[in-house]
Formats: sequence, C-alpha cells, structure tokens
Amino acid sequence: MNYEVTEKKGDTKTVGLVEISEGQFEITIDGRTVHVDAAKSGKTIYSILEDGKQFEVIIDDNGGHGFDVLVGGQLFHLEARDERARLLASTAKVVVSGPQRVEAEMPGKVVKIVSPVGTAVAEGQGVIILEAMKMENEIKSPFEGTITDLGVSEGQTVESGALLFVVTPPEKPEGA
Amino acid sequence: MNYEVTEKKGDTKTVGLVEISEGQFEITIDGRTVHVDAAKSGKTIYSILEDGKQFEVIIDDNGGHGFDVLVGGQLFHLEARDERARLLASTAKVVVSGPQRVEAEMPGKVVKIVSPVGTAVAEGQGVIILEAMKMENEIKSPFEGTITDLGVSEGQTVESGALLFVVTPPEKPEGA
Amino acid sequence: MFKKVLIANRGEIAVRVMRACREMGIKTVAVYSDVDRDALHVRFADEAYCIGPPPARESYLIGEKIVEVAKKSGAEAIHPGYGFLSERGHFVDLCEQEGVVFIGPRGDVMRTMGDKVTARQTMDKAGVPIVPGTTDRLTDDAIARWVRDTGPPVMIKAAAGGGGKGMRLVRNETELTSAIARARSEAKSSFGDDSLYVEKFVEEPRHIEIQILADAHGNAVHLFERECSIQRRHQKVIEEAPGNRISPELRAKMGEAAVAAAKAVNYVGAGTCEFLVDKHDHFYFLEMNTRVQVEHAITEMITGIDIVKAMIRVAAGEKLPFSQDELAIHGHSIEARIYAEDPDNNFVPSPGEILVYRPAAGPGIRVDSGVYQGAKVTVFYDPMVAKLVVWGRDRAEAIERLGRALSEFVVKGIKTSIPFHQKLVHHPKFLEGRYDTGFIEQHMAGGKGGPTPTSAEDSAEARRVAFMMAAVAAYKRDKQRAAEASVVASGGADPWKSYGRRAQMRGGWR
Amino acid sequence: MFKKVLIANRGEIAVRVMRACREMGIKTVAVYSDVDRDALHVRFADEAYCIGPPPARESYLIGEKIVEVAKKSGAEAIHPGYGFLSERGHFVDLCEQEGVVFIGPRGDVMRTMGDKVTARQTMDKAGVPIVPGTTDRLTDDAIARWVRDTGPPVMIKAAAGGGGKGMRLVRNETELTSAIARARSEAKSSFGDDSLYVEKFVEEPRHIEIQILADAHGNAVHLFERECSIQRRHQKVIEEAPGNRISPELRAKMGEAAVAAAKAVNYVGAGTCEFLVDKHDHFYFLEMNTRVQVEHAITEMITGIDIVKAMIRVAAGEKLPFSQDELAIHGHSIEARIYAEDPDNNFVPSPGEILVYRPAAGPGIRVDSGVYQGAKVTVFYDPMVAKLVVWGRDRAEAIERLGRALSEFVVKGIKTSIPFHQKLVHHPKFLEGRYDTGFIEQHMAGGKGGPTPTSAEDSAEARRVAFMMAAVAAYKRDKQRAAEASVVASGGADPWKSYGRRAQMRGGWR
Repeated sequence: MNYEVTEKKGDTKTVGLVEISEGQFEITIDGRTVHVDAAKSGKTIYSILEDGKQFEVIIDDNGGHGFDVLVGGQLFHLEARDERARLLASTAKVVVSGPQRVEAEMPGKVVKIVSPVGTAVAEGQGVIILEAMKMENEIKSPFEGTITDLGVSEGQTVESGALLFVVTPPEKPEGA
Repeated sequence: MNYEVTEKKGDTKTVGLVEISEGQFEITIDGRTVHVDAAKSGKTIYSILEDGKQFEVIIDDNGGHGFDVLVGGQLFHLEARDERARLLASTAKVVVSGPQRVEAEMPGKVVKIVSPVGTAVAEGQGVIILEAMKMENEIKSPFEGTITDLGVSEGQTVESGALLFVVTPPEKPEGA
Repeated sequence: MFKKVLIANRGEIAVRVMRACREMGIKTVAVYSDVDRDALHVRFADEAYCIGPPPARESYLIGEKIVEVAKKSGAEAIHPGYGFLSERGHFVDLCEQEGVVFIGPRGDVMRTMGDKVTARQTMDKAGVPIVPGTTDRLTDDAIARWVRDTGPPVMIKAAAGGGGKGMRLVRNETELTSAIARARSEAKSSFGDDSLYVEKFVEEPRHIEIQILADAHGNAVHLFERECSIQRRHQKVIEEAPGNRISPELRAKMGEAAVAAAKAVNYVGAGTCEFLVDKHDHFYFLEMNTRVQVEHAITEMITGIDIVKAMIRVAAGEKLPFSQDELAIHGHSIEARIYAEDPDNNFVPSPGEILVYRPAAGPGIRVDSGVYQGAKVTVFYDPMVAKLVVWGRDRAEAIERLGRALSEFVVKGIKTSIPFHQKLVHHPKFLEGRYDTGFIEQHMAGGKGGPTPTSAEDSAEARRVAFMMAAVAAYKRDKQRAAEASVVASGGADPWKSYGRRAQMRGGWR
Repeated sequence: MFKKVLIANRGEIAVRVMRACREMGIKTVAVYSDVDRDALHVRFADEAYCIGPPPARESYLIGEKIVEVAKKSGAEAIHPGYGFLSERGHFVDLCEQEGVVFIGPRGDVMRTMGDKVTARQTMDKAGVPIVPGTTDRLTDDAIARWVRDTGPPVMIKAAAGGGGKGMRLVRNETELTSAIARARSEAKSSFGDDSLYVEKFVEEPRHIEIQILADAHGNAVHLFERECSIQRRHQKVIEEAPGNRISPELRAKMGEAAVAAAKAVNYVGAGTCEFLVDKHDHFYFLEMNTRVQVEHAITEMITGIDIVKAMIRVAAGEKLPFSQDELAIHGHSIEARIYAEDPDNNFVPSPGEILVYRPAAGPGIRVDSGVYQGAKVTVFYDPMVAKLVVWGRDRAEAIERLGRALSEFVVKGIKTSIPFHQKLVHHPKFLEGRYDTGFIEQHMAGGKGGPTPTSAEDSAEARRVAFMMAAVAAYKRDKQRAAEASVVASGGADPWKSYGRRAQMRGGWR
C-alpha cells in the first residue's frame, strides 16, 4: 500500500508499505526498499530495526492524518494519507449530515462566544474561545454550516466532554 | 457480602464488604465498620484512604483464592473466600468433563515425566518436572483423572503455552 | 524533632518534602484538591485529606483549611513548598496563632522581603549592594526628576511587584510618562497597590542567586551560587551550580552579602538572595525568596547538603549541623525543568494523561517528579511535571550527561519541553557558558529556533525513519479502524458522537 | 577515541555502558538473543544485531559471532560488561587476532588471575599478602601433610575454582580424606581440572575489595574500598563504600597492595582486588576480578569518577585523567541488588512480565536498571533486574535513604528481593556496621528471618489493611468474572482452554 507522507511546510514522500508479518515491513522510500522490524514492546514505544540500525520512535496520533513522530530527540510533524484513507474520508463526508455536536476536550472557562447561534461558519472558523491552563484556545467549527445551538455561555466553566456547540451543515442537493 | 480472609499459618478474619460506589467501600473488620476509598490510579497500584490514613497497596492475584498483598513494605499471603465463590467453585467442578489440557506457563526444559500416559492421578499429583530459571518445578494435575496424552518428552525444551499433558477426569454417574 | 508534618503543596515539591520526612522518620500529611485524589503526592503520604475543589484559591490557597487539617491530624508543623502559601506572611501568622510550626521564616520577615521598597531599604542598611535607584515610593514627578538626573535606561517597578508585573523598561525619556501610567495601572490591578520606585537598568544582566541556610541560634551559612540566566519570559528554564565565570573572590563576596542579608532580618530557614551581575562583575541585590526554590536540587548535588532536611531541622529549633568552612563545591550540576507544554506550538500547555513515563536514570542523574505513568496532568496547576537534575565532575561532563539523559527521557501522551532542552544543550553559546538573561530571546528566537541536536547525517536518517513510521502508524490505525468498523456495524458505538470528537481534534485544539 | 563500540552483554550493565558511550559521543552496537528483541539494552543502542537463540551458550557466549558483528558494524572496540565473556582470556585473544580492541586487560593477565594457584604465586612475589597456604598444585598426601603441620580449620580449593565450587572447609582432620576426594571430583566436573591447593581458613572474614584503574602508560590508582560482606550463598546482596571500621592506615595499605598487584601484571583497565580481612585487621588477597563489577556504582558515588568511561579511555590508549592524590572519599554509598526472586519462597526465581515498574527516585538515589514497565524477565539469564544505589553525607543518611527508596520502589508482576532488603536495612547489626560474611546465615536465618521493617503499631495496621484489601480484590475479581462469564455464555471464548490455564495456575507453579 502506498502512503503519501507530508512534512508541515516541507517535503512530501511516497512511502510504499507491505506488512510481511506482525511488525515486519518491507518499506519503499526514496527509491529504495528496506526491511523494517518495528517492535512495540510493552505496548508503548516502538523500537525500529532497519539493517542493524536501531531507533526508538514515539508516535502521537493527532487524529485526522497528523502524526507527531519523535526519532532520536527530533520531532517531526507529519501527515500520512493513503488511497483508502482518502476514499474513506470522502465517504465519511457524505455520512455527515444533520447537526453535529462539538464537545470540550479539556476542562476550561469560556472566555468569549465568537459565533453565536445563527452564525453561518466556514470550516475552521472560530466559534468559542476557551481558557485552559492559562492559555486561550479557539474552538473551531469542524466544517461549513450554521451554529444551531450553544451548550455554554460566556464566563462559564466547563468539564471535559461537555457540549460546546452544535453546527448544522448546509443541506445538499441529492446526488451531489 | 462477607469474605473469610485467612493468613497463611495465621489468623482468619471475617471481612464484611459493601461497595457504595466505584472504589468506595464500607468495610467491617474486627467488629468495626470503616469507610475505605480505594483508588486504583493509572490502572496500577491502589491508594487506600481510610479516615485520612493513606496506604499504597499492591495486590498480586495468585489464582484460586490466594492474594499476595503488599502494604507499607510488608508482604501478606492471604486467601479470601466468599459464599458465592464457594458456590461458583463447586459449580465449576461439575462443568469439568472430558479431557483437559495443561499448558506450560513459562519456557523450560522437561527434566522428568513422573506420570506417563495411562497413569491414574489424584488432584495435585505431579505429572511432569520442568526446569526453568535453574529451578525445578513440578507440574501437577489440576484434578483427579487419567493422563491420556503427553505433549512433551524428557529432555525436550518447551515454549510458553505448549501443551504439556492432557488429563481426563473419571466419568461420573449421571446426576452425581 | 517533629513526629508529623503537613505538606501544604502538591506535585514534585510535595513529594520531595515527603522523601526528606520519611528519611527522618517523620510521618507526613498530604492535602489534596478533588482533582488530585490520584496525584503522586497523595500516594507518598501517610495521611491525606481533601481540602476542596480544583482551583487553588478554593483549596491549596485556603490557609484556614490547611491549619485545620494540621490540627485535626496532629501535625506539629507545616512545610509550604514553593508557590501557593509559601510566601504569604499572613499564613505564617495564622500558623503561629494556632500553635503550628511554619517551616520557614517569620511572617514579618516575609513581609519585609515581599515589599520590594522595604527590602531595598533593609538591604541597603545592611550594606548589601542594591541596584542603583530609589528606596522610597515615589510620585510621578519624583520619578521623572530621578530619571532626568540619572539618565535612561531605567526600570520603573511596582513596590509590591513580582512575576514581571508592574514593571516597565524606559530607554528614552519620551517614553517616561506613559511607562509610569502603565506601570501604576498594572500594579494597581495586580497587587492592589500602585506604589512605584525606580532603578537603573542593568545591561546584559546575569541572574546569580545565593542559597542560604540559617538557624534560630544566630548561625547562617551560604551554599554558594546558582546561575539562572536561561529564562523564557521571566520563567527559569535551566539552572546551573556553580555559576559560569564566577571568580572565587566574587563568590565569597556574594556569599557574605547573602549571609549579611539573612542576619539583617534574623532569618531562620532556607532562603535565596537573587542578584543581578553585570558585565563588569558588579552585583546587585534583586530580591530574597523566603522559601525553598525549585532549583534547590542543584545546590544539593554540589554540596551534598539536603536543604529540605536542614529546613525541617532548624524549624524544630536545632542548630545547623555544619559550618561554612565544612562546605565545599564538588563538581557541577545542571537542572532542566520539564514542563507539560508544546515547544513547537508557542509553548502552550499540554494537559492530558501520561501514557508512557520513562524518566532518565543511571550515573549522575536525579529526577524529582510529581507524576507517574497513568497520571493525569490537569489544567489547574503549574505545568512542571519533573525536574531533571544532572551532576558531573565538571561542567563538560554535566552537559554530556544532560544531553544523554534528555535523549532517554520519554513522556508520551502529553507534549513536554524536552525537545526544546535538547536544542538548548547543543547551543554553542550555552556550551561556552557565556550567556545572560537575553539568551533564549537572542540566540534561540524565543524558543522557536536553536540548533539541531544531532549531526546532519543523523538528522536526515531520523527524518527518513519518521516518514516511514508515519506511514506505518497510519497503516496500523487504518487496520484497527477497519476492525472496529466491523464491530460498530454490528451495533454498539455511536458514530455521531465519535465523529464530533474526531472533527474537533482536527479543529482548534492544538 | 573510538567512534563505535560493541557491548557484548545485556541487562543493566549493557545499558550502563551505553550511557557512558553516549555521553562520550560514541555510537553503540548491541547484540541480542531471540528472546531479547524487546530488552532495554536493544532500545538504548544505535545498532542491534541478533546473535542466536536464548541460551547464553548459543548466543552471548559465542565470541566468534560477536567479533563478526563488531567487524561487520565497524565497531572498533568491544566492552564485555561482567559475566558472559568478560573474563575469558581466549575471547580477548580472538579480539586481538581480529583487530578489535577488547576493553579490559590482556588475555594472559586474565589467565594469570583466573587460575588461583598462579594468581597466588604472582601476588606472593609482588609482596601482596595472600591467605597462608600453599602456592602449588598438591597431591593428596601433600595436602594431608600440610594440614597436619598447620592444623585445621583449612580450606581445600580448586586451582581453577570460582563461584564456590570445588571448595571444602575442613574443621577436623578426620574430614580430610573425604573432603579432598569431593573437592577433586567437583573441580574435575566443573572446570575439567582437578588440581587442588590448600589455605588456612580465615575466621569471621569480611569481604573487602579495592577498585583499581590502570592505563597503558604505567599509571595505576585505587579508588578505595567496598565492603561486600553481606552475602547469601556466596552471592553479594548489599555492598557499601567506604567499608565499615576500616582505618585510614588499613585503607592506605590495602590500596597500595592492590596497586602493586595491578602493576605486577602490567594491568590495563578497571579491576578489583578482593581481600579477606580478619578480626585482627589482617588482610589477605583472595582473587582479582579482571572486569567491571556489579557494585562499581557505589565507588562512582563516593569518588565522582565514572569508572566505565575511564575503562574506555584507557582502552583507547589515553592516560588516566587523574592521579591518586586527586581522589578522595565523599560521603557514603550503598547498593542493594534487586533480584527477580521470591524472598518468601526460598528465593526461587520469579520470571514474568513487569506489569508496574516505579523505581525509587529523588535526592541521593541512582537506579541502574535493565528493565521497564512491560518488559519480560525470562528464565534464561541472571535474575538481577536493577541496582538501587544510594548516597548520603554519612552512613546514617545513606541507610535512611536506602530504607526510604526501598519503600517507594514498586515492581508488580514478578516477585523481587525488595521486602528482604527492607528487613535487612532495619537489622541492628547492619545499622551498627558490625557484620561479616556469615551475617545473613547467622542473623537472618539465611534470609527467612530478620526484623519487621515497621513499628508494631504500623505493622498491625498494615495487616488489617491487607485483610481488607484481600477481600476487596476477591470481590472485584468475582465481579469481573461474573461479567466475563456472561460474555463467554454468548459465544466466543474457549472455556475448555481457559479452564486448563486456571487449573494450572492453582497447580504446581508456585
């Protein structure tokens, strides 16, 4: 399977990947095919062996396609997409219809409501500003639509998992 | 629910136990009822709070009814039995019928076969002697029956999970 | 000696104090907020009591509650750690009224040192050099006159100041009027007191502090200096002991000044005199911290003295068990503070569950930590999760160890400042030991810049592996999702909710 | 200096050596057996190569394979750690033939020190006191004559001996004939060489050893002594540096003797001269270990010298970077070896997965470990999982720290010797520092006995909590089983197999 891996503001490389057996991969990158033994011991951190070279690799999955990969003390912000993922993503988009809830990922205090009920928002447009750990974080709409409900008011403290707002996507003509 | 807790070569105490909510117990012991907050943080070690007193408690479940409990650097070998457990145990005994496999729990070398195929064995009778970590361990029959198969021969090295032997319980008259 | 001590703090410093108590055979009492039931300091205590909701002002900052727990549990003394109630004179008074020993100096000493103008007056009288400037609260006119006479650059400072608030640098007389106005308004809103004074601005200042210990019998010693010039936004990042380019003569003079400062106020306990040292090796008293510092551990490493135990001993009325001439510097020590923050994203705090925790270990390494694998870092408190302290026979070895330790220190689940430290310890200016408080701003673009910690070859290799492993991770996740999808299909999970969460993760949270 | 070093070992010592290499900027090559793919030493290496099946004789002991990996990977030198190939002269010769530097002394030096009779002759010639006895391989008659002349008690020893094998104590002349016969037969079967010699038996012996370091330029220093008298079945359990009741004069004399021993054989590298010290402070050379010791860390703690780095430096031809008069003892250090064994069940090995691993930390603590949370301890190798090393300003503080550290060191999933150490560090004889090699046998019933580490009150409290928590654990398990049972009922798991496992757990495995 081929993945397209992109570094934030950097290269894009195509990485070919075949899983031979659990943890054993044939990987093609930069025009060369190598054998990689990727052991995830103690269910924690990867130990990678490639032609004798050993690397401890820590991967944080940021959701979506983003991965933060730490190798030998260096952190790389990467996105990895494959054919099937693109397909799934587009399928997923079709599935999204009707109002969608957005919940708080950590406890915090609502500093400001940027987009009140009724606002039409673009994908990525700010809706609420939440203060957590003394930092302000803008909570954005995951897609285009209209804010149809707010679960919070300004100045309110929220728990993790609390409803922040509901965004309803525009209705699409059938077959679109 | 009442548990009977026995220390190896020591006391037996009756421990009454009511779970009020997740991790919160009313426990009656030595004629006194106390409230115990038993938090298992990080899915690892218990932190016990009882009337302000804090204890870190590590419990190893030895299977059966045995628990090794480490409190404040002291290790206690205890057995805990409740009414229902006794009931379940007796029920389980009835369920056991037909040949039963016994597998190696750790890798080792078969030093001796004590009970060859065809031997009638009592519960707890030795069947195989396995050497692991330079110690000899006797593998016993889990119940009364006949050794109907051996998965190993003397001198053989076995992996964890390998079949050691099969023991078949005596047929019981129906309704027994 | 006390039989039981309450620790009015949380995190690594609470654990640190409990370790000292346990070694001394003293029972410990922890206090915790609702969100800290599973915190490490609770697990290290012999007793633990909940004192309220997560926000510190409703729990860790309520002195009355804490004194009440001390009395209920029979604790004879309270160790405040740093932060929270550690420098609040009224809390010390409260302890005294209620008959509980406060492990630290008296309340009036704290108030003297807490007010910058009073502190400057006191130090000046004791013969300790202060930054040239005024020792009074001034009117706007008086400030303007002083600046006109002395000439800029000057610092306008709030008398009640701290944490960089109510402070303005004036490089040019035209800035003066607005600087005074802004400093007053900030001081008023931050401290409820708009009194100001003015100091000459020290150019290329280095932050050098002297650790002192004093008992109630008139004995006071200093434990040499620490250099804390590596700061990001007035927050210390890396500290060293001994300092760089400090001659034995300067060390002796600063040590004597710090001891004189302590004696001037009949100080009892551990304290720190912070000095600015300019490029001509002139030093000026900046302020005195009347508590144990975060960075006390590096002084412990080079002197072999357990500062926390000494604090407890002198609070119990014992004499200091060593004199100045028994103290010597042995080797070199460096501390790197590990914060739960994202150095690649403007150092925003990074709360969450610590999924993997593998602290550095082995020769020359000490880790003081307030977390463990499975612990949760919440949004409510200071984001420092651990202190990595190294020791070496000399500075070069200490730096080599720090680099090695950072490379093996693994925290997964939250972001930490470890990658930032790795760049820092490879910076040529740091390796040289020639830096001032402007280092991170000037040489590391405020934290965004800095050298690559590995060779170009290793770096390219690491990048290649990262690309491969991003693909492997994506592959594994796709595989797992496919497996989960089939489970979901047969009923169970709520795809509506899980989409919402996933979408949000892609959203504004990082 | 070398650019790349192969570490021909596993576990904590491999990790220890890699840490030194990383601090020196040297790349590391690990070797591992099939069962060690997930071991910590592989994760710490820059390169790693599999060298065969789990049994050491098929992997870690095959010198040819290891030299081959060194050459293939471009490693210029091999560090052998301790155990495995570390004292095999023929492996050193092989390295030399193949042009790979062996980090340690020459092969002929190893052979000289490996044969006890030759070692005794060499030391005797160098003026190092040896245990009174013979320096020749003797016939049965010659042994009998010597014993008759000298009188019992005597030790009959195998020339090729080691590890307590081929050794017999004779307290009475009537035992002599059978003792000789048994020693010969054991020596023959263990070492393929039945040569014997005889020594006077030293009563109430203390095991004191001197660490030495020597370079190829004729410089040799000693790093003072370690006391290793706390042994269980000839296995060291606790070591201290400096030793107890060692006068400065005795220390100086023993140090000089050890340096003389090293110079007599043109020793290069780190080595240890083991001595027996009798109750009159007479000391006798016992043997020389021609490698780094498990307990080298306590010497590092009191001297500040990194012994492993020094070994690598002198192997690369550098001079020792310090002289004898630059070395001094700073404080006191103690090591407790944490074994995967069950102290409550006759110390049987306890393999398994480490479910929770929380090593001690904080001031004065160093942990050198070969495991991590999630690691598996297998049956194939030495059961030592970690070394807990503490430092204090004096012995009392070191012991307090050791007690504190043991109380916070958590290993779950396997049994360890931690509870045994806790009893040991509370034993009055240990606290006094008055013990000899018979301590555990005489005062702790071979490990079964010893004091309770807590007060009677705390102990009763702990027992009550243990009873409560056993009930809670049983309750939780019953609850979980009930939940699982309902899953099984609806199809899926194989009850036949799971019953078999459960039955076996109840069976003979503990």
